[in-house]
Amino acid sequence: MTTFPPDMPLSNAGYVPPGFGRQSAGDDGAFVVELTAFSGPLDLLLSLIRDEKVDIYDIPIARVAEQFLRRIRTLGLNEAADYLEMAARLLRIKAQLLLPRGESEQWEDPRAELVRRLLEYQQMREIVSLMEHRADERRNQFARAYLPDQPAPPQAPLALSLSELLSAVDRVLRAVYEPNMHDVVARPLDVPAAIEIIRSLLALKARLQWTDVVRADAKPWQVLSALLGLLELARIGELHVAQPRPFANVEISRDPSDPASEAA
Amino acid sequence: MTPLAKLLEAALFASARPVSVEELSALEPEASSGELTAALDEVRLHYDTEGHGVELVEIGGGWQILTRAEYTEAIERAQLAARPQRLSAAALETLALIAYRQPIGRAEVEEIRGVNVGSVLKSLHERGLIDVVGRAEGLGRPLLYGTTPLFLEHFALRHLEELPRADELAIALRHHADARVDGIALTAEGDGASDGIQPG
Amino acid sequence: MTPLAKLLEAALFASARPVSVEELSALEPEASSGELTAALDEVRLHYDTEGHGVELVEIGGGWQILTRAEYTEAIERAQLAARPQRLSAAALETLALIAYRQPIGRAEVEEIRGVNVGSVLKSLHERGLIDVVGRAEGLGRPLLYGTTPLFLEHFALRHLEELPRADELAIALRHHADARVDGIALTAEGDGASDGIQPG
Repeated sequence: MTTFPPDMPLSNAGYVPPGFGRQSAGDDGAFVVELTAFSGPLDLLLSLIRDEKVDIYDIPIARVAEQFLRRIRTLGLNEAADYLEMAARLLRIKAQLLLPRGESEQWEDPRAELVRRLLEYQQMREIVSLMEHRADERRNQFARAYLPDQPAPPQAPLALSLSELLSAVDRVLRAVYEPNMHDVVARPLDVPAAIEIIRSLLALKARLQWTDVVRADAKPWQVLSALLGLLELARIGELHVAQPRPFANVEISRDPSDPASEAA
Repeated sequence: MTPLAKLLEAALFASARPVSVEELSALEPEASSGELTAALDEVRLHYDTEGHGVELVEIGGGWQILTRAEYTEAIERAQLAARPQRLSAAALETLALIAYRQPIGRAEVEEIRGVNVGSVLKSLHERGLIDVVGRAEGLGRPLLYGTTPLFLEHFALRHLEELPRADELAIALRHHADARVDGIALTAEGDGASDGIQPG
Repeated sequence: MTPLAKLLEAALFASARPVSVEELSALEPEASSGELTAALDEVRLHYDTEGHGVELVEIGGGWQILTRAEYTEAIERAQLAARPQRLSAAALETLALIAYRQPIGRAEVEEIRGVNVGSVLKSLHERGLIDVVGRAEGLGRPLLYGTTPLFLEHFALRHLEELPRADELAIALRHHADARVDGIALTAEGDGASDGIQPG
């Protein structure tokens, strides 16, 4: 159940459709308005949850995932990496919910992290509406616009010590010298490579964290490749994905049934 | 008005940005801080009671004279000044996170917003609403961002502490009736609060 | 003041240039030119008789509110005296890079710092701490920057070789342990991103 619908062009995950993120309706009218109605996948998801009138603490994932996929296709967002990543996440949760629970005491609801993220996102939206309100108030007042051309005043003495300069040198040079594996070339998903990376990491360590697999500054295509790779490996039973508590790092471990994990 | 109040008024008229109390006190080094506050009060009261088209407000870590909101439309219609463009939802969300979690790196913003924020950070930086305030430890020593005084100005805040604390949010929101969050349980309580965003 | 005089005051305050009577009439189409002139007179008189730091003057075919001349000197002095300026974290890191990597082009600085440094370079240049020292080979022959004699003077250095080598920095920094070295504190306040130099 973790496969994507065949018509979803995963290979273009880094591509953002033209018009996406535009601020005002252009010639294409309602379409653009619809697109910009959402500031990201969490926003779209929250709106779905509202429209479907479902309990945020008990999201019917199968239904919501299906709706989400349909909406991003209708909105032409199905090539935007951020939305695709959320789609993959929903499908992963759906798959996890289908797994047998085993002894229920240890069971962690796979939706927990998503709920946490939605609540956190919602809290941020509260702050945004508040800030928007204040910005609108301020926008309705003009500041003084005319400022006479003064001859450039002599500059105030500069407060800068040598140690401040040297610390700055230290900071920037460390940033330069530390290895930078940043890959700036946009490219389609590379799931086989991600699987290779995860396999070799798991050969080294019995347990991995999500952040071992995906660096904090990974490009969306890297995140997505790793995610799909993980899902595939979980599906064929090579590893086990779990989260100790909501919002914690995802833990990846060799499948308990895999004899290799006994040695670790 | 008293001579000190007149001097303050002149200085406030000469600036497009809020003027800090330090800068105002440099105008008249002899004046005590009590005298300064009294003179500011005098200007503010004069504007409020003598029927002026402008008012004195405390904002962005200083004081600023602004036109009264009721004249905005007429001024804009006469094309004598134009209101700035509103920030996009993406920009507002990013700013909200930076305001509450500063210093914060790009990765954390992206984690919470669920989208890439590279270009948003760039344009917020160009607009002077955020600045690089340091570097995180760790690989590549990623840049950390914080808000600027211009941010306070843009949102008519005197200081960052004026933003509601996370546990006050639901209450604060009720003051500004907003339809966006209806139908969904609010987040001020439950396990969300302890890790929730706090003003920085 | 009358409502029309208040509106005129707000409009004149918000306008970046002198405003003609015709333009002012667009503010209130109902008002006759006689009423407009009377309202302008009212503003002018109010400023002159109620003891204000500003005045209404006719200039370049229009009307404008200006700071009274007697205060301009004090205002300029105060802007200067307010506080010595500190470099923002952005300006400081850029200066550090230029000092250790000179001659260096803008593109290289931006690649390392990860943000646009145009305004920072401009303010460091205005400060006299850096200067253009040549042009690189290659497309567009970009400008190369280096530090100036004023830079050396500021740190009481005779020549650049007196700066510790990059690999000796840790030791050098220990000698300066008395100073604050956390990058974040350097920019906690000040003038924002638009300008690399800020009061501290």
